[in-house]
Amino acid sequence: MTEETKSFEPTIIGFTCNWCSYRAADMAGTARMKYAPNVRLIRLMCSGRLDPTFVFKAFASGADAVLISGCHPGDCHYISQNYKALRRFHLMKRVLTQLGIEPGRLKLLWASAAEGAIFASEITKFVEEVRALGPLNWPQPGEQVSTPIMEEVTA
Amino acid sequence: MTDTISFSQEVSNLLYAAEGEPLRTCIQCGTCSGTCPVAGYMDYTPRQIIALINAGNKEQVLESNTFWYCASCYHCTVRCPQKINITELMYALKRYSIWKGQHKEGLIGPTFSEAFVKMIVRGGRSFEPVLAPSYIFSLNLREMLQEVTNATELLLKGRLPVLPARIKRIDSFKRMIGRIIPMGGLE
Amino acid sequence: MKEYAYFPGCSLEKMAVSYHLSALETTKKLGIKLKELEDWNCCGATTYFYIDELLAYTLCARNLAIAEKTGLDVVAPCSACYKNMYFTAAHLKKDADLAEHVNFALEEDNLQYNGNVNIKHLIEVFAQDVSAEEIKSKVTRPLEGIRVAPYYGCQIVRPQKEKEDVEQPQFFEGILSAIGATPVNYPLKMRCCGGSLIISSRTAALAMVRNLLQSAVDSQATVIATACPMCQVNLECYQQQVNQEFGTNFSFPVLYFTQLIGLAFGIPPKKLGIGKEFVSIAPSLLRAGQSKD
Amino acid sequence: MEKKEKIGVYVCHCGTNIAGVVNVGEVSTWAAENLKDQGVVVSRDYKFMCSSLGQELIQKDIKEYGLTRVVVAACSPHLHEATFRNACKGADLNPYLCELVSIREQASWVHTDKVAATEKSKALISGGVSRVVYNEPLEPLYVPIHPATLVVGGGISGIQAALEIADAGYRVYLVEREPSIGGHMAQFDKTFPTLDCSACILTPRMVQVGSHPNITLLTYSEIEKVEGYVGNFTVSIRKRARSVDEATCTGCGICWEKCPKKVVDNVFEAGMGNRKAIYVPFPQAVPKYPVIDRENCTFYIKGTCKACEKFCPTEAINFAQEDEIINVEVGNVILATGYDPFDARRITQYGYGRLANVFTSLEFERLSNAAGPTGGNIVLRDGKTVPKVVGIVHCVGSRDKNYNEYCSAICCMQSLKFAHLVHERTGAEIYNFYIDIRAPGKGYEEFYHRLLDEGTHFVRGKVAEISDAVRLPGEEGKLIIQVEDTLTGNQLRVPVDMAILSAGLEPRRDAKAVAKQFGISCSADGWLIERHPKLDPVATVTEGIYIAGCVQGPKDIPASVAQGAAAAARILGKIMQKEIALEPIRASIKEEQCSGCRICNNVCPFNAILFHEDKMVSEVNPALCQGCGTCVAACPAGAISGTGFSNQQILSQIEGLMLLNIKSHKETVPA
Repeated sequence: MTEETKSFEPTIIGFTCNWCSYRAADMAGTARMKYAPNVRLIRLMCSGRLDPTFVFKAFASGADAVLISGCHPGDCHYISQNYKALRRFHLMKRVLTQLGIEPGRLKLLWASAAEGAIFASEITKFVEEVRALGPLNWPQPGEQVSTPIMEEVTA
Repeated sequence: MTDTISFSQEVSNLLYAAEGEPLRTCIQCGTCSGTCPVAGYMDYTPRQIIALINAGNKEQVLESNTFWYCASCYHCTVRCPQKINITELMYALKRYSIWKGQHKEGLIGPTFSEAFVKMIVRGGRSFEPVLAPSYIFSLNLREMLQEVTNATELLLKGRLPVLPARIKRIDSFKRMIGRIIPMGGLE
Repeated sequence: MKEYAYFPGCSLEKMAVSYHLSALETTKKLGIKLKELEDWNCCGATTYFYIDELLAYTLCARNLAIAEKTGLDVVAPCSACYKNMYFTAAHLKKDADLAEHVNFALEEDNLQYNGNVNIKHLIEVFAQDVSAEEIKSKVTRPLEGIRVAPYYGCQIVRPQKEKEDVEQPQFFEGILSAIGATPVNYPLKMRCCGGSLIISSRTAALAMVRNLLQSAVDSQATVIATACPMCQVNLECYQQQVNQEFGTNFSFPVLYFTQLIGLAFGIPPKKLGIGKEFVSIAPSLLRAGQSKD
Repeated sequence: MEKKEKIGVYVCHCGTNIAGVVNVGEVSTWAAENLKDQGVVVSRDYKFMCSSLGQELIQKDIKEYGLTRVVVAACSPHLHEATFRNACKGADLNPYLCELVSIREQASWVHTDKVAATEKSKALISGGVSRVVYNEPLEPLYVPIHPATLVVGGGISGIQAALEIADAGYRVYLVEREPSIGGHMAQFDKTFPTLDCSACILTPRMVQVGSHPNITLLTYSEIEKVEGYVGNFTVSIRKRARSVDEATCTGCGICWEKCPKKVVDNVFEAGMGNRKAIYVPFPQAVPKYPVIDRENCTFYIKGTCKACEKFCPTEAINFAQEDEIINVEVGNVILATGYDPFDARRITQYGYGRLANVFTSLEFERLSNAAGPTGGNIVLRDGKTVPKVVGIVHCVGSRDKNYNEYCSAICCMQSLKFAHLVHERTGAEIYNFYIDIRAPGKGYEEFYHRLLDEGTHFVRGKVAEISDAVRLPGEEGKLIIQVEDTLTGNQLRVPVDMAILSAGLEPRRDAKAVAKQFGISCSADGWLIERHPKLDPVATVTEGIYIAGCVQGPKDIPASVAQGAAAAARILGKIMQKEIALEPIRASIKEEQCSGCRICNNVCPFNAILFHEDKMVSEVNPALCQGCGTCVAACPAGAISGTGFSNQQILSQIEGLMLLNIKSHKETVPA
């Protein structure tokens, strides 16, 4: 355990849409931009497809953090579905807080097909943030959920 | 590992908080030198200095007067198409050359800056008469006379202080500086 | 009543005392209070920034920390002080590591800087915080027919801060128009006066001063208006040396913009520090100021 | 227990692209050993999976092992998904039972740590295997392709595209915002490097467009709305009121001759000349009908005048004419909306707009044009003085991070053309201020040599500033160009009579809005993005939408023409196929689970979900559904499933990515 905390490598599940953010990842690849290897991506057609179940399933399966990524607001291939993802994102953050999971383990990243560099640097940043949070520890039964529930400022 | 870092990197490393693109991105367009009001007096124009740094010609750079002639007007910086912070680069070169004690002979800049820094450390504020000896003897006779004439007139017009200015909390001020630079290095 | 924390800077204590006087007088007329920062220290000038950045940031941060306690915006009349403090604040805001270093040193003086200070140049107070209408309303002796060369110099506008125009700003002209003067087209208004090169590289600096003076003459200006003590001293006090060096014959008045505003406001010249300059200002200027008595 | 799938895993080396970082052999062996329980019966690695040998390898295994699923770990699915799906199809395996895992763009190319990249590749493959189990065999949806094409933009690129398609016998709707087609090329006098007269080569094409039986030309018109998908777009076009009846107007020109209102022409003449309030932009305009500029027409401002109406011999003036909305059905679209010149005012130190004799490149084009305001006489702003010294400033607004970082590609050649014209017509001394001379086209370098031979001065240095601050003898009344001659290291003050700013090209101001309207994206610079920068330069990621000319990036006339023709050829190929296969990624609703809450009805942006009042259930119209899956995620009853991206597929993929499917790993994960 001590060894784990010393060189803790978080595992992160990332969801991308098919049109912008997955292509941003492709772009980062084509341009050989380097980023941390901790994120494993799942391609959806649209960030609007993101069922909150997926996020909870990822945490339940042992992921230390989840990244949600889609087209910039206004640029959605399906007109406006990324706004739905945005709304679900805020909801999920609250639920996670209530479950005693740091909301910093869920990140939303808008990346257009041209923003490979942003995609790469944001992933590296996120990995560092999660590394600082340490491995995800589900609160044990009876354990006090210390995070205040209603103090979160909604964006 | 014995990685030797390039002169370009060495200089870049001296730019602690300066923003801007690294020197290696310079496209040698000459906007900086075309803009510079002092370029005509420099051994090498700012563009040439960047080229020399990128080529690793350290001696040539440090022996030049270029960075001591920079007036800090930032005109090159706002125009650089590659967003290189050229003025800060000139600062870095001054710093580098003072630390290494390596600079062109007969320049007033290095001695003047040393005197200035010491003065602030002692009093917290600037006091012009203290500065004079640091440069007055490096001026040629005519320039020295000019300086004395000017000082006299300033004094007559009530524009030159007679007593050195000092801040009140000078002791804690000195200790504050001590936390950044060991005092021995300056005094 | 607007209130600012006022950082005069070393030059204004003696060398540019007329700037200091006129700044206080004119702002008072506009209902602005300049409250001098308690026990301020030198901003480090250009020199500190090239000797040791960290030390330079600490010097500026000490002033910022003192100002922060007042809860007021800081006003600096000197362009170099302004630039140093503005960018120190900007860097400290962005760079937490730097802020930690600096605050460690500030502890010795029982100070702490939390990044909540706005820094303005004195001319920005006149150009942005006060409307042209407010200035006009205080003018009792408009400087009609006085052609003024607005000399911006360097560090008010450079380096660039946001997206503002750094090549052809117009705010100085706006102030001059508000006091009834005629701002002339002064092509070199953004060029450097030589700054500290006047000490370290005399010939270069004198040539720069020569160009600025010549351009003002060519623009048929009566007076050059400056907003920086360094610029004023270089442009005014070294005219004799320029004349020796280049065989010219300059005798061109250089005033602080606050002195011109003061004249237009009808403040007695003496209270504005007029009389301390090497080159006496043209009687026409004084007359313009006093004519409507 | 359902029947166990037989899965084949194929790990591509991609030469050293993948194998250089990821230990492909190890990955392949690992998959064979550890994903056995998932159904992996064979796992191989191979140098180039996408090669025909690689594909045959997969096909052979499908036959020999009776594979029911295939996972290929290689490049991005956007590159080779179709290749491997087709390979499976060739071996009688439904193509949608093949899953592509990207270990190149997502592992080998972006990570340096070989161990970490190898481990990540394993996890990605594990995810792919877990997912593919739940893939369903799908059949593509075939939709007919409407044979008509919409071309947006009537510059040379759009003209070329329209003519190619129309000549092949298909209908083209050519929509142009200005009153005439022709674009920027119509404003030029000469074209580099051949010095062909621009109008001489362009106008015949314009006339052809105007008279082509297969081209419906809609000028002074803009796209209002775009609906539908490849093969079946419905486009609304706003045809702005010309105030002139096209059916009766003969284009005789009496109206603009008689119109008393002069207006500075900021569009075609770049502010250098005037037009009337009723006007055609230039004599060879196509169509020949004028428009009334209602903002400047005296009648529209004051209610009187009507001079044009009085003199019109055919009573074609119609002040009451209103905008018209025209709806057209098209199968494909070409966007050829071109560029805007960089606004030189933004570089204030170059003095444009402040110093009279600083000209922009477009102004100079009009100045040098024989049909322009000065009849082709190159003179100063006073309209008479011929310049003795001319400075041409390159890279204005280009190669500069303060404005545009990219090279605008045409300015060097444009500047050389200007220098030649000035030399030829005035004999003036000419200075070119450049950073690098970029002359990579056919005959371009030779043109540069010709200019050198003509005695034009070339000063290597980006101009610092242009001012009227004269200082030295000989500078009086001149503009001073301040620059470092970087080849000598000397700072120069070059006094000139005229300065020409060779402005770069920028995306159209509304390029972003246009891209959005057609469902495609812009690069960070604002140019529209092609599907592949090398291999698919005129298609976009949206099927049926093509781009041609400068809308994709700065380019010269030959390249714009080539792209117009290329886009046309792509579309003609599609039209010939008569129908197109669409990805069968669609949502469908299980009637028995639907509670009729209608939440899905509202989240669908395409109105693809219908509500049956009688049965109180919703139903997805597969022709309208685009497969985004938002309704699937939104359905509180879990009644909607998305083919290709089902809950089961994704949940299973998550487990796979976390290696929960592997026994040995499962035990180490804390409960």
